[in-house]
Amino acid sequence: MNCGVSTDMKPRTLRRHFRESFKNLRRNGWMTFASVSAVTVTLMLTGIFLVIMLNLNKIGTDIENDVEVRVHVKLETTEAEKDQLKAQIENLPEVEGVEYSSKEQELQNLINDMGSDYTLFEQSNPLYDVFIVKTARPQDTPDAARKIEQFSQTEKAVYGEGKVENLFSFMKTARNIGMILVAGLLFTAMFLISNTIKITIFARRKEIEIMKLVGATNWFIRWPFLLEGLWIGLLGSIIPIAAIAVGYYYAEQEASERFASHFIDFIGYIPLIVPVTLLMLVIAVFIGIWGSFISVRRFLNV
Amino acid sequence: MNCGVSTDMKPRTLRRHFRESFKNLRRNGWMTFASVSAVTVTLMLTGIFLVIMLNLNKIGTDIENDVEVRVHVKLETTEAEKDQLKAQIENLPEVEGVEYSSKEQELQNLINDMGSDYTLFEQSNPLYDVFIVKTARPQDTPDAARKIEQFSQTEKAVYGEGKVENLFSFMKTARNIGMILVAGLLFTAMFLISNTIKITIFARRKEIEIMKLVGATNWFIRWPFLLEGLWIGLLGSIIPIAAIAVGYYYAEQEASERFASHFIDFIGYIPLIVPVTLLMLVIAVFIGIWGSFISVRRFLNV
Amino acid sequence: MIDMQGVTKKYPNGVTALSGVNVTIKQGEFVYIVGPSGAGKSTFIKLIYREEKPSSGTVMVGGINTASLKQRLVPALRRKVGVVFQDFKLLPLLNIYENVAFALEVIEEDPAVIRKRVMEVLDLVGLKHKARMLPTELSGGEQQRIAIARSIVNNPKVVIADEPTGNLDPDTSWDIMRLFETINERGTTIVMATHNKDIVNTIRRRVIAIENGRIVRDELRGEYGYEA
Amino acid sequence: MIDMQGVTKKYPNGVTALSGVNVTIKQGEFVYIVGPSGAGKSTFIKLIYREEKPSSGTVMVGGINTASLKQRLVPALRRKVGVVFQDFKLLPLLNIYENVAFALEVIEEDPAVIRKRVMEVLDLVGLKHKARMLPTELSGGEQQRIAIARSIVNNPKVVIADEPTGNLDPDTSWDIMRLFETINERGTTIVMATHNKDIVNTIRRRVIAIENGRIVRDELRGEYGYEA
Ligand SMILES: Nc1ncnc2c1ncn2[C@@H]1O[C@H](COP(=O)(O)OP(=O)(O)OP(=O)(O)O)[C@@H](O)[C@H]1O
Ligand SMILES: Nc1ncnc2c1ncn2[C@@H]1O[C@H](COP(=O)(O)OP(=O)(O)OP(=O)(O)O)[C@@H](O)[C@H]1O
Ligand SMILES: [Mg+2]
Ligand SMILES: [Mg+2]
Repeated sequence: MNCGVSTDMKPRTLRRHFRESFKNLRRNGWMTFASVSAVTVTLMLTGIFLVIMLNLNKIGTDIENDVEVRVHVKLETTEAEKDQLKAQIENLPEVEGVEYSSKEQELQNLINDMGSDYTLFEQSNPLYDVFIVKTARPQDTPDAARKIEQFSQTEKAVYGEGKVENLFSFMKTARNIGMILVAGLLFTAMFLISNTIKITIFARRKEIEIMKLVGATNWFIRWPFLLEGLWIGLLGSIIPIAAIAVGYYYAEQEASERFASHFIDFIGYIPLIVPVTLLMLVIAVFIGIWGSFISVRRFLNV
Repeated sequence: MNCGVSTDMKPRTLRRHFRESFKNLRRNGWMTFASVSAVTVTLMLTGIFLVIMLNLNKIGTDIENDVEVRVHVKLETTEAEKDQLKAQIENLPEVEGVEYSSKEQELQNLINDMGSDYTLFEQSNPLYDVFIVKTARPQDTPDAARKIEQFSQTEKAVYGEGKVENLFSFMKTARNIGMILVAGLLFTAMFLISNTIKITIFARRKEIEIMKLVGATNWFIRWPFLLEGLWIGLLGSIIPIAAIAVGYYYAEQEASERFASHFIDFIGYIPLIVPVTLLMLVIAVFIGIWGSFISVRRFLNV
Repeated sequence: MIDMQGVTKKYPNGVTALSGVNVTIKQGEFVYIVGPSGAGKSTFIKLIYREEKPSSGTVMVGGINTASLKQRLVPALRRKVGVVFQDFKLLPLLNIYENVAFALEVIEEDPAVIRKRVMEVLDLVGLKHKARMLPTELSGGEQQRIAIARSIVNNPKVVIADEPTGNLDPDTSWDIMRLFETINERGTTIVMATHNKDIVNTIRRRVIAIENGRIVRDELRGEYGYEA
Repeated sequence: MIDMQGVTKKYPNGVTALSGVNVTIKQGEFVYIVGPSGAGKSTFIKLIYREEKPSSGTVMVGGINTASLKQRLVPALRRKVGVVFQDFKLLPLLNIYENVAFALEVIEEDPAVIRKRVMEVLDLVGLKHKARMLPTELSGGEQQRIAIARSIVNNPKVVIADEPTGNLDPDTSWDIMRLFETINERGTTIVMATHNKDIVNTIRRRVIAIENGRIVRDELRGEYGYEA
């Protein structure tokens, strides 16, 4: 008697495993439905949550990017000196862009913002000419302001000291919390999907035992289960992926109309949907297969 | 042969069902663990999400409550006329409170907010005396402003027209989305818990069949299963309830220290934890029992 | 006690397991059901405790028409009929004691009575010492004897046994038969499907032979009658 | 072919099912294992296809020591041993054809060969016409014959059968025995645990009697030997 079982699978055996995995989905009809719907519901939740978190993050970043340094130029500064100051500011490594706004423009903005009461000032404009400075990374704003303040023609470099630092620290905390939530949700989704698959396989442990007793190798038993996990993942991800693809299409359109005035701007359709869809697919398929794999393994040592 | 089975249960039988339900948790050790952990993970997610949503709602409400009408009083108004105007405003049904701020105070506030540039104005203060009016319901602010504008001593009633309406419409949308998300999450939690319980009972359908064949009534079979569902719900809710109770204790403390300057104020510990804990308990227990009930029913018609 | 008139049983897959069966079994009778594999013996037995309903005809058990019996009243019927299933149907997670006690728990018997009675019948089938073991820890014949113990523990009016000696050696089989005879002498009706020629030919009782779903022979004090 | 030396089997619950068993069964032999219920017959059989490992002693099957056999190589052993399990162990969701075919699929047999061979053995056990049914749609005896069909479908070197006629009427039992004899004549070793006195006493072969876990008799052309 010769030992050992060939480990290379014949192509017809792979075909058999595919056929068998489909048949098993049908044979276990009710269980298949229960697993698929667990995947569907879990992924739907994950997907919606991801879309919301990604957009909140985007909005947060937009708010951060609004931070700017307003450089009050000394009253007696000549045009040449202003050009020189501008060049100095532009040379700072943190700085990305500099714009000029004369004190007349400034007053006009103030009147627009605060109301016509301020037209009184038109006779004696108390404001300064300003350079509006943007840094490449919003977090560098305070540093840039401090440096600009050293320049001789600068009266003052204003950036909402205190408030801006608070905004950044708030955003940092919010991002950390968001990241923990996303990680927690992804973990939860994976746990719930693999847990469901585990229970269904647990219910079929007798089958696995019999197959082993009739001479099936571990891989022969595993293959159809792994493929089943794959199909369950794929089937379960159809509805959430479709729903989010359609839903976000309308949500983004609606948002760009409704919130345009609030500086709220959603992530574009394609840049959001492509990675979210891929992530959902990966979770569903990977956890489907992996959940099957580890669950079957528990019952293979007969 | 006399038909029918008594429908009143003897007390010792109820005791038997309790004993049996505990034994079954042990007998199905692995399955019990899988169900309990599904409940745990699901509730944890639900609880954290609920806490966050409730606090976001609270913060939104706080922001809405900051809305006020600033009533610019005509320059030539006498003290007596001012008192009369104040009385008129207070008489409006929407109005909750009125505060006076002289134009000197107003300028001081402006200087504090905008910087010392504005000290220039101290020589000729261009501002008005104002009444600051709060309405009972923030949404009534525009109405109140319109009414106040009719009064003879009112120069102007300013409330950030446009911006405030936008804020309210944004908050309304955000609340609706939040409510849909909470409803969706609660549905998901209930679905996942009952789905898990269903699968575990499906795996035990042979047992139910045998019990019926040996002469057990439907209720005799059901009782231990319902109690098992109850215990699974209770066991599964321990960790999430404890974690959220402890976690929120620290989160709220941290928040009240860190965000005090941002007008961000979390819901107090007890007012939040009591309803959230109760809701989680109700979900766990109710769905545990209900999930068992409907799943057992499927297999009772033998 | 048991009365079948014009009973036909067609399973959903189209197989006709019984056709035109007319049988009356009186209270206290001892009846063997014999016939080849797949003849319809188990189907006959399943009709009595209403695991299956007849496709046509009537099955009366103790005056109850099983086909029209309300779901709610089925347990009452089954408590009057002790069944030894061909595949035992023991609850896999309960130990031997609990499996047998279950048939008494469903009738809300006094716990003290349950303890006494269960140990009694476990002793009768010779497995008192295995009370705390699980069904999977028993041999085939031991499991079969537990199924027998459970079927008689609540002193049912009828005991129906499907192949109760299929996994037993001749000695143990005779023990079980003596047990059935004792119960029968106390007035319990016994219906037993069997392939055991020796038993049928030695303990001579009424024999109903089924072939291909039809009753082909029904003799008081009959013989097994199939000779190889 | 099969060689046991000083084999003792103690189950985790403390029951000693076999003790000090020494047996050699040569290729091509036909051996009955007899003994009372719970004697250790099934345990003896489970040791051969390594469902159980001996607690002490060695079990050699075809030159392989089953106890030290690597997990990975167990399937190879089981493919050389066809087993009729006492509780059949059919896959409940596969139909009859698929259940039997499974034993050929695991050895990656050609699909055309599988079809031919499966229908062949189903015909041998007289159930070709039930190929598309599920195990639950068969009678006890029919299920048993499917288990027998599966055990011989891949022409194993050894067929071990645990009570293969327990649910069969005498006629069908003789058919199955003739089938085993034919296979045996072609050189297949047959080990069969049984309670069927008639068969053992008629088809006279080597008889190994186990009582209480010990071999108490081992005779070529022996008799059943237990008389009630
Ligand atoms: N649940 C079922 N669904 C469909 N067909 C069935 C079912 N149960 C039994 N049959 C078929 O009905 C016929 C009679 O089966 P039954 O179990 O009554 O036979 P039996 O006389 O008990 O045989 P055995 O001695 O082998 O146990 C058989 O042909 C069988 O295949
Ligand atoms: N898995 C197990 N765990 C514990 N004890 C077991 C196990 N299987 C069998 N036994 C015990 O081992 C002894 C021998 O069992 P075995 O199944 O070998 O008997 P058998 O000779 O096949 O009996 P039968 O004729 O009733 O099938 C019995 O006492 C039984 O209770
Ligand atoms: Mg039968
Ligand atoms: Mg055995």
